[in-house]
Amino acid sequence: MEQKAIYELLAAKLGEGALAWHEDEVEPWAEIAPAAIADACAFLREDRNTDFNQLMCLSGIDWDGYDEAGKGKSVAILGYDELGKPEVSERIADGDLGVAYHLYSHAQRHKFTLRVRVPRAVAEVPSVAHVWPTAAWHEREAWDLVGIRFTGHPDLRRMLLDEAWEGHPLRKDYMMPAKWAGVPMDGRPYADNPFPTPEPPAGGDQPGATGPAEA
Amino acid sequence: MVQYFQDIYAAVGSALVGMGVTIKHIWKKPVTLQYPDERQVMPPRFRGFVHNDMTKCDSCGICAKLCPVDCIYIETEGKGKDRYMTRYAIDYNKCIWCSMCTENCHTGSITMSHDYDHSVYDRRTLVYEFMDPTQQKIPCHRATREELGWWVEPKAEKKAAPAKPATKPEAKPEAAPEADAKPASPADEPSGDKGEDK
Amino acid sequence: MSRDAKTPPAGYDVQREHMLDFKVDQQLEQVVETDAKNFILTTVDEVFNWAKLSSIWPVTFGLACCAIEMMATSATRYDIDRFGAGAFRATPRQADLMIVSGTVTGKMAQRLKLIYDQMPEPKWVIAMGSCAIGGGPYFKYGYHVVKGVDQIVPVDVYVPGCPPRPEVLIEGLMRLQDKIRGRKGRFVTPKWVTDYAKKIPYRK
Amino acid sequence: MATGDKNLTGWADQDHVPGIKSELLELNMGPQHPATHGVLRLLLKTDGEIVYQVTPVIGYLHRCAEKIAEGVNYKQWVVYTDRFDYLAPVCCNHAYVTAVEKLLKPEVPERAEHLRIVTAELSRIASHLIALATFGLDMGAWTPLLYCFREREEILNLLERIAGGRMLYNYFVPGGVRYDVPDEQWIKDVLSFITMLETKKIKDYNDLLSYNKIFIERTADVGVIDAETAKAYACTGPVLRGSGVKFDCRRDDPYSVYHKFDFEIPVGMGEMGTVGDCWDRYMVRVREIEQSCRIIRQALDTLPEGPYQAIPLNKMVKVPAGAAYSRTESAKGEIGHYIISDGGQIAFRNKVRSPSFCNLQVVEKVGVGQMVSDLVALVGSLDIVLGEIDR
Amino acid sequence: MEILTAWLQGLPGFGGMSDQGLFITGAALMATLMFTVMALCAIVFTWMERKVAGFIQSRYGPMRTGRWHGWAQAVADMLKILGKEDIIPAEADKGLFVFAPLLVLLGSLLAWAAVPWAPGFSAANLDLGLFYIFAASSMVVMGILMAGWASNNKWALYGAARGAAQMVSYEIPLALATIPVIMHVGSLNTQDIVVAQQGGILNWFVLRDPFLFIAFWMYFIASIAETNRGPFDMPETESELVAGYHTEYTGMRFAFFFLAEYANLFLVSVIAVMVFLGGWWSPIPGLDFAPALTFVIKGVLMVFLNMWVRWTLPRVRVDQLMYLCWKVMIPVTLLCIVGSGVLMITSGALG
Repeated sequence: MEQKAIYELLAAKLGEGALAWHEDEVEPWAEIAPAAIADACAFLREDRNTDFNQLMCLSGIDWDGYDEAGKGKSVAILGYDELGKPEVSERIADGDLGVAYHLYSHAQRHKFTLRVRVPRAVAEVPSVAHVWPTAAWHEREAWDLVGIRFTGHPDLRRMLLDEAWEGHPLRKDYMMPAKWAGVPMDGRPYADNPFPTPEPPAGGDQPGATGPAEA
Repeated sequence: MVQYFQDIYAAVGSALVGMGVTIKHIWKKPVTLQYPDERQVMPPRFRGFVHNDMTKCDSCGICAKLCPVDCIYIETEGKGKDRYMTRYAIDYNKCIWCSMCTENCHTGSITMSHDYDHSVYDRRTLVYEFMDPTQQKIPCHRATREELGWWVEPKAEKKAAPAKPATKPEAKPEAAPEADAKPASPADEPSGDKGEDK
Repeated sequence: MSRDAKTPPAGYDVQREHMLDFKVDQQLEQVVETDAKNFILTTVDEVFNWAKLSSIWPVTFGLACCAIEMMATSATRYDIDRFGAGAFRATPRQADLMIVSGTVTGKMAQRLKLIYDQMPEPKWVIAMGSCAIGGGPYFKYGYHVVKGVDQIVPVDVYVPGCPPRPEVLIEGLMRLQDKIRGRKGRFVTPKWVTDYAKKIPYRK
Repeated sequence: MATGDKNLTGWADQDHVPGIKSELLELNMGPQHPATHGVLRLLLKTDGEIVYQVTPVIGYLHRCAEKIAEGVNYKQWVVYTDRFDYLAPVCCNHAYVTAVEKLLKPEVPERAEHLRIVTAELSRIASHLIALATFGLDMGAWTPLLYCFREREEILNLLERIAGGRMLYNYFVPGGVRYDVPDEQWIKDVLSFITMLETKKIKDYNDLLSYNKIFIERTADVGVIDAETAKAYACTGPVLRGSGVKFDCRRDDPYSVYHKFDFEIPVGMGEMGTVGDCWDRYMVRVREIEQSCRIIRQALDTLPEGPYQAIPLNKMVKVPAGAAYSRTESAKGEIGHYIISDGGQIAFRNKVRSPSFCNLQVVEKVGVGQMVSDLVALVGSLDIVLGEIDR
Repeated sequence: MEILTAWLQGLPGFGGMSDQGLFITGAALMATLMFTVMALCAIVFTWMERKVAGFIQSRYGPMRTGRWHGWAQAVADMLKILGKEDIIPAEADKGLFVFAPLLVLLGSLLAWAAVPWAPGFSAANLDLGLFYIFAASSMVVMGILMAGWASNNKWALYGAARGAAQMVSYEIPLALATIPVIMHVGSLNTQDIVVAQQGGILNWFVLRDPFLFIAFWMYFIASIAETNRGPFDMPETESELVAGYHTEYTGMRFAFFFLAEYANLFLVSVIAVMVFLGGWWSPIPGLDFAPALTFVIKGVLMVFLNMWVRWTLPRVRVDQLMYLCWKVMIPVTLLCIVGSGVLMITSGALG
C-alpha cells in the first residue's frame, strides 16, 4: 500500500488523533497525538490491509535545539574535556521529546513511520508493548536514555544503565557524571594512579631478584 | 525399538566420523605462528603505531581535528610567521588505529608504521612525545620553514593536485586523497627486519 | 640547539630510530638465555618465580571487542598455550591473571573489582586495548565508561591497540613474565619517552 | 527431550513435599560466565535443572555510542559502528553508511558497491564462523572452536590486506570505500579461500559438529522459537530464518547491489526436530556461509572498473536535514540506523536498532521451562554480541 | 608386596626385623611409591592432555616451558599452584571444605593399591582386588558431594548434585562390564585376571568373544563418565556451571582435585588394560621382557584414546547422560553377561 493511503486509513480511524502527514522526500511520516498512539499502533497491527506485524525500531528523541525548518543548528552536547573533567553548563533544555515508530509488514511488504511529540514537562507516551512484545525493551531503553515514561508498560525499569543512575543521558542537556556509586567516570591524570605498581628493575640491578643468568 | 537402535548406531557412527576428523589433524603440521620467533609479514596497508616525521610536519592540525578520539595533542606558540610547534604527542591511551589522521595529511608526514607490539608497564609512557621542547621548536609557517631550511612541500606537487573546492591559505593546503599513496611511506619502516629472539 | 639551524637537527632521526627500530638489545639476550636455562635452577625463589611465570592461567573474562582477540590469541593461529597460559579458568578462584579485554563500564567496574578480589594471590592484571587502558574512543562522551581500569584495580602491563593484535597480547604476556622474573624486558618504550612522559603528569 | 510444555505457573505456591517449604533457586548467571558470550547477565529462577524464570540484565557494556554520535561527525562515527558488532564490523559499517547515503544521496560507484558486498560477506562468514565456534563451545565441543578460528584468521588476513585493520577496519566511508583492491592477487586469494571453505572446511564442521548425534540431541527440539513468536519479538536474521520465515533484507528489501546477485535464503526446516529449534538456527548459519561464498564469487567475477569513492576522503560530509531509517542485513540480523540530521556535519540523533537486542528479548519467553543446559544452548544459538546489545 | 618385603629382608639392617616391622616398612615404602606414581601421572598427563589437545586442534600446546615441547609445563603448573593463596570462603562449611579434596584424593589413591604392575608385583595382592578397586574409587563421589555442598556456591552445588548422580549411576555399568571377565577367570584377584590372558593378543579378553568386545567399550564409556571427563563432564561443565564442584577451590586444594582427576584417569585406563587388554602381556607371545613397561604403555594408549574422545565430542546433557546409563549401557552390559555366559557354556569353558 502507498504510505499516504495508509495514513488516510489511519486518519479515518483516529480522527483527531492523527495530527499531520509529512511528505518528506526520504522518509514520509505521520504525526500522531501522544494519546492516540497506542490505538494507532493497535489498528495498524490488526488491520488486514496494513498488517504491520513487525516493529522495526522505536526511538526516543530529544528534539531540543532542532529547528523544524530544517536548517537546524545542533546543540553542542556536553562531554568530558581533554583532561577528562565533566563539562558543565547552565543551559536548561526546553525542546520537546519525541518517539518514532518504524513499522514493517511481512505480509504486505510495506513500511510506515509514526512519530509522536510530547512536551518536555510531560514526557509521557502510552506504551505499545501490548501490541508488539518487542516494544517492551525498546521502550525501556527509551525511558532509560531519553527519559520518556511509557504509561501502561508492564515493567518500566532502566534497561542499560543501573537503576540508581541519575539523569537520562541522551537528553541534550545531560551532564556527564564524575563519579557514580564509587566508580570514577572522569579521566584522572595518569600519574594519579591509585594503585601504583612499581616498574621492575632493569636487569641485573638488584641481586637476589634476578634470574639465573646473573647468578 | 527400531528408533532406539538407530539412535545408538547414529551416535556411534557420527562419533567415529568426528574422531576421524580430529585424528586427521594430529598428523598435520599445526598452523600456529610461533610469535616471538616467527612474525607475520604485514601487508602494506597495515596500521601499526602512528609515526609522524617531525621534519615534515608543519602542525596544520588537520590530524588532530579529524581524529575521532582526540588522541593527537598539538601545541603551538606564536602567530603567523612566528608560529612554532612545541609539542606533538599521540596518546595511545585513546588511539584506535583508525588511520583517519594519515588520510588527510597534506605533507605526508604522518603515517601508520608497521610496528604494533609495545606493551608498557606505565600508562604514562603510552603518550608518545615526538619532540622535546627543551631542544627544539618546529616552525610552522611555510616561509619560515623555507628560510630556516626545513623541508617544505614541493610546489610542483601542489599544483598537480586537483583543485579542491575548499582551498585554504598557506597553512592548510589540501591535497589529493591519500588513498593509494600509502605504500610509499611504510616501505622504509623497519617492519620485517625486527630483531628476532634467536 | 638553536632555532636558526639550517638543517633539521639530527635529533629527530635519532628519535625516530628509538621510536620504531627495536633491535635485539643486551637485555633481551639475557632474557632468552634465561628462558633456555630456566630449568637449571639455583634457589627456591627462582624455582617459584619460574613456575609462576611459566604457568599464568588467565580467567575467562571477556568484555568487548578485545575479548575476541583474546580468544584468537588462545586459538589456533597464535596459541597462547605455548607460554603455558592457555588454561583459561572460568572461575577466578583458580586464575592468576585477569586480562581486562575491553571497555570497562560503570556497571561492570564493580563486578570487575569483585572478580579481582576473588582471585588468589599472587595475581596480575593486563589491561588490553585502548578502552581498558584509558577509555579509548569512549573518553570524551562516554558517560558510562571508566577511563582506565587502573582506577579500579592495579594493572601490571598495558597492551595498547584497538584491539591489540594477538601478537601484542602475547608480547604483553612476555612483559608480564619479565616482570615476575623481576626484570625489565625488551620492547619497553624508549627511555626518552619514559623520561619525558614522567615530567608531564598529564597533558600540560 | 521437550520440557517446554511443563506448566510452571504458580510453582512456588504448590506444596510439593508435605511439611517442607520449597522455594525456587535463584541463580545469577554472568556477567562473567563462559556461556553468556560476553557480559550478559541472566537472572534465573530454577527448580533443580528446570528454569522457571529468565531475566536478562544488560548494559554491562553500555558504551554510550548513541551519545557519541551526537558529538562526532558523520565520517568519524564510522569507527564507532565498527565496535557495535565486533564480529562482523563491516556489516555494521554498511548499515550506517547506507543510512547516511539515504540522506546524502551520493552516486556511489558500482565498484565501491561490489567491494562493499565482498567485504561485508567475508565479514559475515567470519561472524558466522564464530557463531558456530562459540555455539560448539557452549555444547562442550572445544575443537570446532579452534578450527573455526583458524579459518577466521584467513578472512582477517584478507580483510587486513584490503582495509589495513585486523579486526576493526573503518573501511567504509559515506560515498564509497576507503581503499581499492590492493592487487589482483587479493581477488585470487579470496576466490581460493572461499573455494577451500566450501569444499573442505564446511564438510569438516558438519562431520565434527553438525551431524554429530550428541550435538543433535543437545540442540534439536530445544529452544523452539515458532514463526509467530519470532515475528512478534521482531527477531531477524538467522533467528527468524531458523524459525522458517523466509525473510532476508538482502533479498526482500534490497540495498546496495544485492539485487544483482543470485543466492538462496536458507531457512530452518526442522530436519532434526521442530522448526525453529537451536539446530535449525545453527544450520541456517552453516548454509548462509555457503550462500555468502556464492555472493562473493559473483561480486568478484563481475567487479566493474572505475572509481571507488564518490566523495573524496578529505571532504567533510554535510548531510541535508531530514530523517532516514535504513536497515541492512548484518550477520546477526537486521541492523537499522535511524539518523536525524539537522543539516550539519554532526548527526542530531542516531538511533541504532541492533538485531541482537531484539533477538535476545525472546529468551524471556522461550527460556522458561528449559533446562539450564538448554538455556545455554538457546542463548548460544541466538548468537548475540553484547557490543551491539548494549551499544 | 611380597617381593618388596623379601627385598627388604635382604637389605643389611632389615634382616633382624620382625615380620610386622617389615610389613609396615614395606607398606610405607609402597604407599610412597604409589603416591609418587600418582603425582607423576598427574604431571605427565596434564602435559600430554595439552599437547594432544593442541595437535588435534592444529596448534602446538605448551612449547616454551623447559625446552623441548614445554615438557616442564606441568611441573611449573604444580609448583605455581603450591604457591597460591589458599582461600576458604567465609560462608563455607570449613570442615567439609577442607576435607573434601583429601577424600577425593584418598579415593583414587586407595584404589591404586590393587593394580598389578607386573607378575607378582602389586601393592596389595588382594583376593577381592577388582571389587576393592571399585569400592575404593566410589569414595570420590563423597568427596565431590562434600566439596559442592561445603563451598556454599550455587554452581558448585549444581556440579556436585550432577556429579553424584552421574558417578553413582555409572558405577553400575562400570562394574557390570567387568563381570563377564570375572566369570571367565573365576577370580577377583587382579593378578589372576591378568595371568588368565597369557598367550598373545588373541587371548586378551577383549578379543575372546564378541560380547566381551562390547563389554570392553561399555567399560570404556562408563570409565569416561566415572572420571568426569568430556563428553560426560557434567560436574564441571565449564560453559554451564563455571567450574562445577571446585568453583571455590584455590591453590593446593584445587591441585588435589586436579591430581585426583588425572590419577583416576590413569586408574580406569590401567584397569581396562588389566581386565580386557592383557595386562602386562605383550601382544605377541614370548616377548614379555618388560612387563611393567608394557602395562604402562598400554595404559598411556588408553589415556590417549580417552583424550581423543574428549577433544572431539560435544557434551551430553544431564538427562541424556542418565538415559544413556540406565537405558542403554546397563541393558547392554547385562546382555553381555548373559551372552558371554551362554558362549562359555556352549564352548564348554565352564566345565
